Amino acid sequence: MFRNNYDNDSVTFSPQGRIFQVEYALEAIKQGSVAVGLVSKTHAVLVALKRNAEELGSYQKKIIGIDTHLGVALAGLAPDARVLSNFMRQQSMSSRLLYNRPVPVARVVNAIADKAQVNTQHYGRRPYGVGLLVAGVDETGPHLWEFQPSGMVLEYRGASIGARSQSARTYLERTYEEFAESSREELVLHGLKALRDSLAQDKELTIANTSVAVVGVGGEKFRLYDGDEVGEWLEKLGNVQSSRGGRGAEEEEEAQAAPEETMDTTE
Amino acid sequence: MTSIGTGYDLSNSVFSPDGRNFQVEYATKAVENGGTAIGIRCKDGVVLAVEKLIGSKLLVPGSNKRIAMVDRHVGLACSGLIPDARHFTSRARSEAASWRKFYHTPIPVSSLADRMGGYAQAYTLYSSVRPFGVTAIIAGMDEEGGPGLWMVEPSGVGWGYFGAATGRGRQAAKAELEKLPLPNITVKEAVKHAARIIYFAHDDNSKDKDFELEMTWVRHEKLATAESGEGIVKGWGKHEEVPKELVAEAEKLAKESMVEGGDDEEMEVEE
Amino acid sequence: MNSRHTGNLSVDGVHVDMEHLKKGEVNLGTSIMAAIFDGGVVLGADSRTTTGSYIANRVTDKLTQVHDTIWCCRSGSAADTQAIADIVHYHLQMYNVTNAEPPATRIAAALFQELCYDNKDNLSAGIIIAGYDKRHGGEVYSIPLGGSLHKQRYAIGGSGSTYIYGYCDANWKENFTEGECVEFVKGALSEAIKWDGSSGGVIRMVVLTGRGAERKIFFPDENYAGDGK
Amino acid sequence: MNHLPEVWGRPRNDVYGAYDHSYLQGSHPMQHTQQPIVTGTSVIALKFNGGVVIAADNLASYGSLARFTDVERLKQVGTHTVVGAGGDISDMQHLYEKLLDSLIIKEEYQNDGHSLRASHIYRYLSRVLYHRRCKFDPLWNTILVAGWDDGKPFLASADLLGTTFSSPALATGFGAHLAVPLLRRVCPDENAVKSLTKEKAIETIEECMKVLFYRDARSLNKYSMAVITGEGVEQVPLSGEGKEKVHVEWKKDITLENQSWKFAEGIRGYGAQTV
Repeated sequence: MFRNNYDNDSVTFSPQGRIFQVEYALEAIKQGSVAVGLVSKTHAVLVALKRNAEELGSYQKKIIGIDTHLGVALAGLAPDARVLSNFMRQQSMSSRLLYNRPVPVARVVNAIADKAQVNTQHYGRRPYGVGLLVAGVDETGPHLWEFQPSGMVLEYRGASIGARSQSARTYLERTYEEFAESSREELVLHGLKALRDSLAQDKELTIANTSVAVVGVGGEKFRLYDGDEVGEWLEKLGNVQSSRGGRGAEEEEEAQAAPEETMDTTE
Repeated sequence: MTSIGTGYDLSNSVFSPDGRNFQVEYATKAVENGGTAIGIRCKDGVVLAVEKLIGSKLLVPGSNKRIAMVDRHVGLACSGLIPDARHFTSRARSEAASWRKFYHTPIPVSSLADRMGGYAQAYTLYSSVRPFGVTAIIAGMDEEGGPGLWMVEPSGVGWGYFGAATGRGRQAAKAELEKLPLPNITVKEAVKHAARIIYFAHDDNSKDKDFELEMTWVRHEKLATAESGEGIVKGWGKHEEVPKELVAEAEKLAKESMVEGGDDEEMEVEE
Repeated sequence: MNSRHTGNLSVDGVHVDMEHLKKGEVNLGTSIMAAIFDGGVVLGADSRTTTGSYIANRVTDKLTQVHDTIWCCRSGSAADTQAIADIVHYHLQMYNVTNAEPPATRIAAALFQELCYDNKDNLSAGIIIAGYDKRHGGEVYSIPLGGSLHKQRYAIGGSGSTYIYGYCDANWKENFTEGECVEFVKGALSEAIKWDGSSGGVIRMVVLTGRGAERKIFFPDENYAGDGK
Repeated sequence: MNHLPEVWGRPRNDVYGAYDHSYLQGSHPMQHTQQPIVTGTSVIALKFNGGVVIAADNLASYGSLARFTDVERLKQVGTHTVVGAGGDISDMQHLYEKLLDSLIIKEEYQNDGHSLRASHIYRYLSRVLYHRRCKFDPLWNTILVAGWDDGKPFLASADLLGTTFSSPALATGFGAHLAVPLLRRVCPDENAVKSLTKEKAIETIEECMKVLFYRDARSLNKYSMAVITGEGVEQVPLSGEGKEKVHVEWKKDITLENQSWKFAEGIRGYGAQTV
């Protein structure tokens, strides 16, 4: 990528009407490991791949609980995600305190979207460098939203963010019609398969690097599964072959898809 | 754009030697890449319609709304950077709410458009901010003025319209809008025209992409069901989504007119 | 009513009650009213201002213009109500120029209410707002002490009004003509003046219609007769 | 005469001593609303099988003066709820026209299928009332919130102190003394709600309004009533969850009927009377 005159800050439009600083912030998401989210009629699921910086270090947190009906998976700058998730927790608590109502998923997502937009319009600020998948359940059912540093938020039936997430997305696009009617377990397995498809050649899903979170209608609380708790799902996954053969081609695909993606905020 | 990169386009609030503010012009470019949005002012209300481009089949159909309610009697459709549109909408809501709080009455559409023009303009004045990458169409209906349709651009300029169009397909849409006998049609007729125009503009500019048609209207509550008479209807309107059946019917007619191929003037709207 | 900071003991031990002094200064016993008719609205008031039992002004004008055809009758503290009317007058002028249309009567009423309600702890103001605009015709609003707002077809206020509740209820009719309405207001106010020691003097009126604002005046020594010109 | 403007219009320093500015400093206690001025009296409400009925008269009193006789003290908030307020009318208007109206408009912005139901509005109002009493600037009202919520009738009260209370039969003001015993006769507890019909509930409320008119000197014989009923559940596409349909039936300008006064003819009072 070449340096140009219009990419110093987020208050300068390029002659084409683009804001490069914001687009670069979107690139920061791809520095993070992959996270996948998907919804059925009854559940919302997040799965994510955890990285550890060194052999003896702990694995980084990829999924953060916000409230009993709501949680997020992140890709990109984890400290930015912490700021945003703390803000979401505040929104959530204030909704419970003031209205005795769990905050509707779309509204808490819109709240962080508005917060993020401000950082793209004022000099001296930087856009957030993290993408989020927000999964939650409210009176209108299970929901999955994607949040971007541009302040863009979109509701999906299935979505993936982070490094090599295009491969996961390919899986989701191929199978999304099955999601709605899936059972809780089927939905988790769809998520794990999508996640597995995005792994690098030498990697595999283990109980150490896989996080799963589930929330369901009818009062099933948001629950994060780590370590041994994901073992059973991974075993079931083991019986199913990876849906794609060669992996080299995928990376190329992603490289090509990138510039397209940056245009997402414009519509 | 003739003279880019002469050094006068790197910061907001800076004039070039020939008196242009390039950053504002570039913000307008962002709008021109956005999905088409139109507004039609009728004798008994106003219709808003947007071409919501669908970037992925994974998106939840019907979700991710693009036309916002600003107050009970005002709707706002934007083209351009969507996050900026959310910010702009939220400001419009604050303006409408503060008016209500102060005057105990809903804000007249023209006053709202005026204030929003002022807000957009403030973002062209300082090097510490950038202009809004958004053109907003504000539609409403008030007691004094009846149906009102305004379009506010990134520069802060705002005009009243009978038919307004912005976004990628604005040229095609404008050409179609000019053929309508505005404002002497009813919103029910306008819904069909709006659908057709959005389909036409889409076909003209972003044929390869999927889109959803989103439509709302503002009508007077009491006259909403009654046949509207000859003159312009006045009174506080209500902004709401166009009923699904009407949208479906309008889309069906729009698709048929596309198949007929361009010769859409033939399309008759019976009401 | 307002018991804040009442009574300060000064150094030499003399009790100075500023609040009480203020009360004596402002007490504005009065009779005010407004009533709508077909095509407009009439405002009326007596002309007596008292300080205790002394009549400080016997020809007071209690009818105050806040916009072309939006007026108000003030009761309570003269200082408070004048200040409020001045502020509302300012806002209505601003409204007129920034929105390129004259304000409706209810906008004036809303502004009065905002001020009276938000500052209720520090104000003693009972205000009747009456106005005419083409769209809504004549309208009358009443804002009593706490700062609530009541749209009415006729409103009465001030200390003298308590004596004429019965008179007004019995004599008011829907669809008054302008002349009938003036007679109604005059009849009511002359009763109030008769029974209330804090009301008296002439009866002033303002009639607001599509023609604009017109004043009328009736004199006690003429038994409030005549056409008021 | 002193030429300094600051002493104009106040007692002479040589007689009364220097002006004591201490009250202008911020350390003294602040006092806000001392009392309600224009007031409304009771609000009464009763749950029944399938809904709630709530009523309040149309009077705003100024002391003992019946100042305004056309005041609506019930307000529909959103689709599921009716709120009734007694106490200061200006505070009621603030609550209704500033706070609740803007609350509902903000809710309408989203257009996302969510709506504030009775319990949500009740929580909001009780928080507002408690917040204001903590500022020592209370909103001088007692309110009842009636509605349909989560498949059940909802009824609860909150007052100017932020006290909250719930019961199948509730009344504020004078009604708390006069109406509650009558309401409890037909609906002593939550279990009794199931066997109470809408017609019987309305009839009981009407009877209470009559007793209140007989015995509350700040009441009026003209009142409003709202009946909120649950009308089953509507399926929401996609989520599989149900959305409640609620109907609110309004009766305004009701005049008290079937009053009993004739017996007065037979009453003879003090003194040696022959007729």
